[in-house]
Parts: sequence; C-alpha cells; structure tokens
Amino acid sequence: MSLVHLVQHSAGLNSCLAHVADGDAVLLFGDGVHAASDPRLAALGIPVAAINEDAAGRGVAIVPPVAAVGYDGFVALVVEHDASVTWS
Amino acid sequence: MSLVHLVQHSAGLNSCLAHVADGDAVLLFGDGVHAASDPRLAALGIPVAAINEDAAGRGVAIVPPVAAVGYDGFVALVVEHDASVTWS
Amino acid sequence: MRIALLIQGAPQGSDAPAAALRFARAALAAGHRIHRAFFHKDGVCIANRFVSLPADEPDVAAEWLAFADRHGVELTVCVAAAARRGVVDAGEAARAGLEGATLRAGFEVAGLGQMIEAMLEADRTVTFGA
Amino acid sequence: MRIALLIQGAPQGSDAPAAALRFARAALAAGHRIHRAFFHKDGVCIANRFVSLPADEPDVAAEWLAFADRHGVELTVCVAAAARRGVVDAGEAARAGLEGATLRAGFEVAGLGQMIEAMLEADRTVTFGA
Amino acid sequence: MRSVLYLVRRPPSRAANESVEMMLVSGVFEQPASVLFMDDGVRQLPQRQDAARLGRKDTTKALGALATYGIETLQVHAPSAAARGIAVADVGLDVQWLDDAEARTVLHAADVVITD
Amino acid sequence: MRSVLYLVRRPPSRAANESVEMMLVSGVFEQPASVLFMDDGVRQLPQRQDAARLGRKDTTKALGALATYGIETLQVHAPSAAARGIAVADVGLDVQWLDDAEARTVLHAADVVITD
Repeated sequence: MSLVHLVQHSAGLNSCLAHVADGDAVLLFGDGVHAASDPRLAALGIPVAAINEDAAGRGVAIVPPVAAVGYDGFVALVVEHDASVTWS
Repeated sequence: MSLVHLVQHSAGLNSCLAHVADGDAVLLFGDGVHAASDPRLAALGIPVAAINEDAAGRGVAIVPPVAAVGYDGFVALVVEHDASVTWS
Repeated sequence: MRIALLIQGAPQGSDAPAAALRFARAALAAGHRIHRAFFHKDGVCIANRFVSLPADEPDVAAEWLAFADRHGVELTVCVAAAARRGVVDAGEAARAGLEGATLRAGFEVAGLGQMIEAMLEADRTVTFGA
Repeated sequence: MRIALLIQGAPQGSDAPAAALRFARAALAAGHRIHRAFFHKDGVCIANRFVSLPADEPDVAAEWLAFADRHGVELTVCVAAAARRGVVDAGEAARAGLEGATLRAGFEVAGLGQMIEAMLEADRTVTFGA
Repeated sequence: MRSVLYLVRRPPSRAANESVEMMLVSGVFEQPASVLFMDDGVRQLPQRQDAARLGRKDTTKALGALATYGIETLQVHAPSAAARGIAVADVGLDVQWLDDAEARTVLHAADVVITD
Repeated sequence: MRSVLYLVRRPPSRAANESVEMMLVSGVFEQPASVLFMDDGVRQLPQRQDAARLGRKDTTKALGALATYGIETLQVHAPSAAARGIAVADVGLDVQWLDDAEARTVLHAADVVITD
C-alpha cells in the first residue's frame, strides 16, 4: 500500500527518509517545512511537497524539487494514498 | 565564570558540547541520562555526572567516565559553579 | 471520503490543532467529510473553558467550535487524558469530588473507543502530533 | 545559598516538575533555601485544581504542595501563562467574564516580575525545561 | 476490519503511557493491531526500568499487558535499538526484530498508522 | 545587579513568545540582560515571517520591541544560522553575530542563564 509521509517537525525527516517506498509521497507541514532545503530530498525519487502558508509563516522558501501546495494539496495527498504516517 | 551544563534531553548534548569551557561540569538528568554512553563525553576533559535514579528509572547504565550522583550531587554542582545552563 | 482526525498537541504548545483545522476546512471544500476530530494527550487542553487569551492571540478553540457547529463535525476529547489535565464536565468533576466543570460547551468527552470506532469507519485517519 | 527555580514543563508532558521537586528536597537537605519555585509556560498546568489522576499515578502537584507547606516555599505560577492555559483564580476568571476558579489552593498567581525579582535576589537560578 | 499499526517513536513518558492506553482499547475492539518501536521509542523496551523512582507508571508493565488484550505483535526496528545500545537481552517482552526493509514493509501493510 | 542571558534554542512558537514576555519584563527591571539565539532558536529571526497565517503572534515583532525595553544586545550564534541557511540579509533586527568561541564567552559571562 502507498503512504503519504507527513513530516510535522524537521527532525522527523531523518526517520521518514529511511522508510519511504515507491509510490509514496512526502509532505512537509508545520515546523516540518524547515526541512524543505534538505539536500536529501532531491535524491528521494518520490514526490515531495510543502505547505506554502506554513513555509511563509516561518520565513522558509520552497524551491524545487519541493512543490509548494496549500492545505487542499495536503488533503489530496491523503486521499490519493492508502494511509498516512505523521513524523512529528 | 564557571558553568554547570544541565543536559535534560539527550539531544541537548550536541549543543552543550560545543560550548563547554575549562572549569565547567556536565550533569545529565531526566531524559538527558540517555546520553550517558555518548563516546564524546570521554574526550571532554571536564567532569561529567549523571543522576543515578533518573538512569535507573530508564534502564540506563552509568559507566565511567560518567560519575553516578544523586540529586544531592546535582545541588552540589549548582552551588559549586557560578551559574547553570539547561540544555533541554 | 470520510476522514478521521487525531489531534495530540495543545493550542499553546503545538501547531497541531491549528493545522488540523486548516486541513479539515480544505477537506470539506474538496467534498470530503470529517468523520470526527478526536483530541488526545495534550490535545485535550483545547477544551478548557477557562482559557483566557490576550486579545491579539487567535483562539483556535473558538475557530474549531465555529467550524464544527457550521458543518456538524463532532469534537471529542479523550475523557482519561482530559481528566489528567483538568478538563472535566460536571459529572467527571463530581466523581472526583469537585464542584463545577471546566469543559467548554461544544466539546464532548468520550473514551478512546470513540477514536478507535472512528478509525475503523473512516476511509482515512490523519494524526496531528504534539 | 538561596536558589530560585524556574519550571517550564507540565506534569503530564515533562519530568520537569518532578525533577525540580527532587532537586528542591536535596537543596534543603544540604542546608540551602529555595527562594521561589516559579512555574512558567506549560509548567503552570501543575496548578489546575480540576486535575484528576488515576489512583496509580503519582500526583506531583500534591507532592509540591506538601513540600512547600512544610518548608515555607512559595509556589508561584505566571499569571499570563496560566490564563492562556485555563488556570485562573476567581479574580482572573471574573475579569474574563467567567464564574468560578481553577487555581489549586497553595499556588499563587503573579506576574513574571516575581521571577525576575527571585532571580535577582537568589544566589543561583536553575531552569527545568519542557 | 481495518488494521492499525501503532508507531512508537518517543521515549518513555506519561504521554507514552497514554499511547499504550489507546493500544489496549484497540485490542478490546478486536481490531487487527500491531506495534512498531522505532527511534527513541525503543527506549520503552528495556525491562530494567524503575519508573516508580521517577514518579510515573512503568510503561513496560502496560506493554506487557498488550498481548492479553489481543495485540500480540510487538516489533522493534533493530537499527534504532542498536544505535541506542539496546540489545536483545535487554528486552523482556516477546518482540520481533526488524531490519530497515522489514520495518518498511510493516509500515506499508497497515490500513491506518497512528503515531505517538 | 545580576546580569541575565536569555538563551533561545527553540523555533518560533507560542511558547517562544512567552520567553520574549519574560525578556520584556526583565528589561523593565533594568536588569542587565542580553539574548543569544542558537540552534533552532535562530529560526525566530528571519523578518519575512508571516505568523498571522499560522494563527499566532509574530515573534519577530516582539523581538523588535526588546530594544525599547532596554534589552539591546541580541546575539546570534552564526554557525547555527549558517546550518539552517539563514543569512545576515534575512535578519532585520540589529544583532551581533558570534562564532563558537564568542558564544562560549557570552555564555560564561552572565550571572544567570535562562533557557527556553
């Protein structure tokens, strides 16, 4: 089954990265957006997104390969994948 | 002035280590005792202690160079140094 | 889809309840349904009616209540977690030998079984951590 | 020596109040004095009188109160942090338009100035974080 | 019935005990449920803990009760344990040790994943 | 009068704003006070933040008020900022940038160190 990995704190990214699989996606939200510039995201091979309002609220820039999405994108990712895992 | 570094969470040790000076001491308490086996403590060159009841409560062993102390030792370290910094 | 939300962080210590609310709004806008919003651990602190915020600080609890009222979403706080944090209805308070109540109107207390049921019935469950 | 304590963690979410109490006991045993124990941020949650714990869970608030009573230590919670978390005395509640009070007897609410004063007067100040 | 995986990533604490409460209720519902300890969550496993000295309930006792409530599959992410110096002999509970690939499989097999 | 150093190590949050409240009161007492941002605490400094969108007060505004209250020395642990991609240009406040050795000196110069 496919998972969307919801990274709520930047420290959660470390664990998340070891457990992703093909078909998964990663979403950075809340303090998780601080991980948006992590170089490991580029090599991940699965889609990575970050919530733009959470990033703007923290003065964080979202740059490719991370896609900027709204909470509608958050909902879409949850719906499109079989389950979600929160890494807080 | 001398400082006693009170490491309350094991993650706090990273920052603590970069800021110790001669005459300082390090005390691991609470969840900080999980850092008791960190190999960097041996090379620190200042005294390092951990609270034995906090370690026992978490199933953590205190081994040299870390000294096992009680809360009386915590008080003594606070009194003997000019100030304390909590790394939580 | 029916989506259940598990919220574990308090309004003061965490962005969890605010983020969960933004998620819930977006879910409804996309035609989904919030099956239940369940507050556990420190998350129950949202339901303390004695909370009094400075005028320039947003009241996430009030925003959740307005949303729930408008869209018929149930806001449930874990009875055990709430009791540990001083959030009790009159019945719980009386059982503990106390007079009064601290639960804010619009929130209901219930056991963890309600969350398990919601999880079983919903198509998706999303955790908002502390 | 006079030692001031700043406690920022809640009993449910942190070991801070329990660790601070063990420290305070040891300090007195060694002939020192606890100048004040000041609860800030989530630490104020210790003073909610509606907290109701299962019988097998220790009541850190009660232990702090017994200690403070026996040794004449003042337990102060930050009034602003407490209001945000629903911990209010009757006066604070009335000002917010609420009837009742949630502050546990034995704790007093005061402004942050009390902590600054304690810090200035004490020989040592120890922070117990969240 | 939808299966649930409880992912435990935090060290022992009062809040950790509340996660165990949720697992117990999950078991009452006869929901297929399992637990995976990872990261600092593996610190909940050593049986030598003496939590009463810290003024809180012993999590390991509650974890030991899980099997009675129908949650028999306790799994440990072995690399997390190794990184924290926790060995097989330290863990009194009946657990399965998983490597990275196995943990990934377990994580992707549940209908619902609840984190702590 | 005993000097105090406020050591800020956590990212912006409501609790971070409560630390700033304490600094403001400290200033009222005319206590010699300074602030050192380190680790994730440096995340409080970028001025582009739009915290209202997150449903909380903007910490940077309160930090900007510190000087008015007599706390004029805001210091940043430069290695912490660099590790998080925060540059001098991102910080609108008037701050001093410290290297490891300078931060160590500042930390050891205060009579009291309060952490967040």
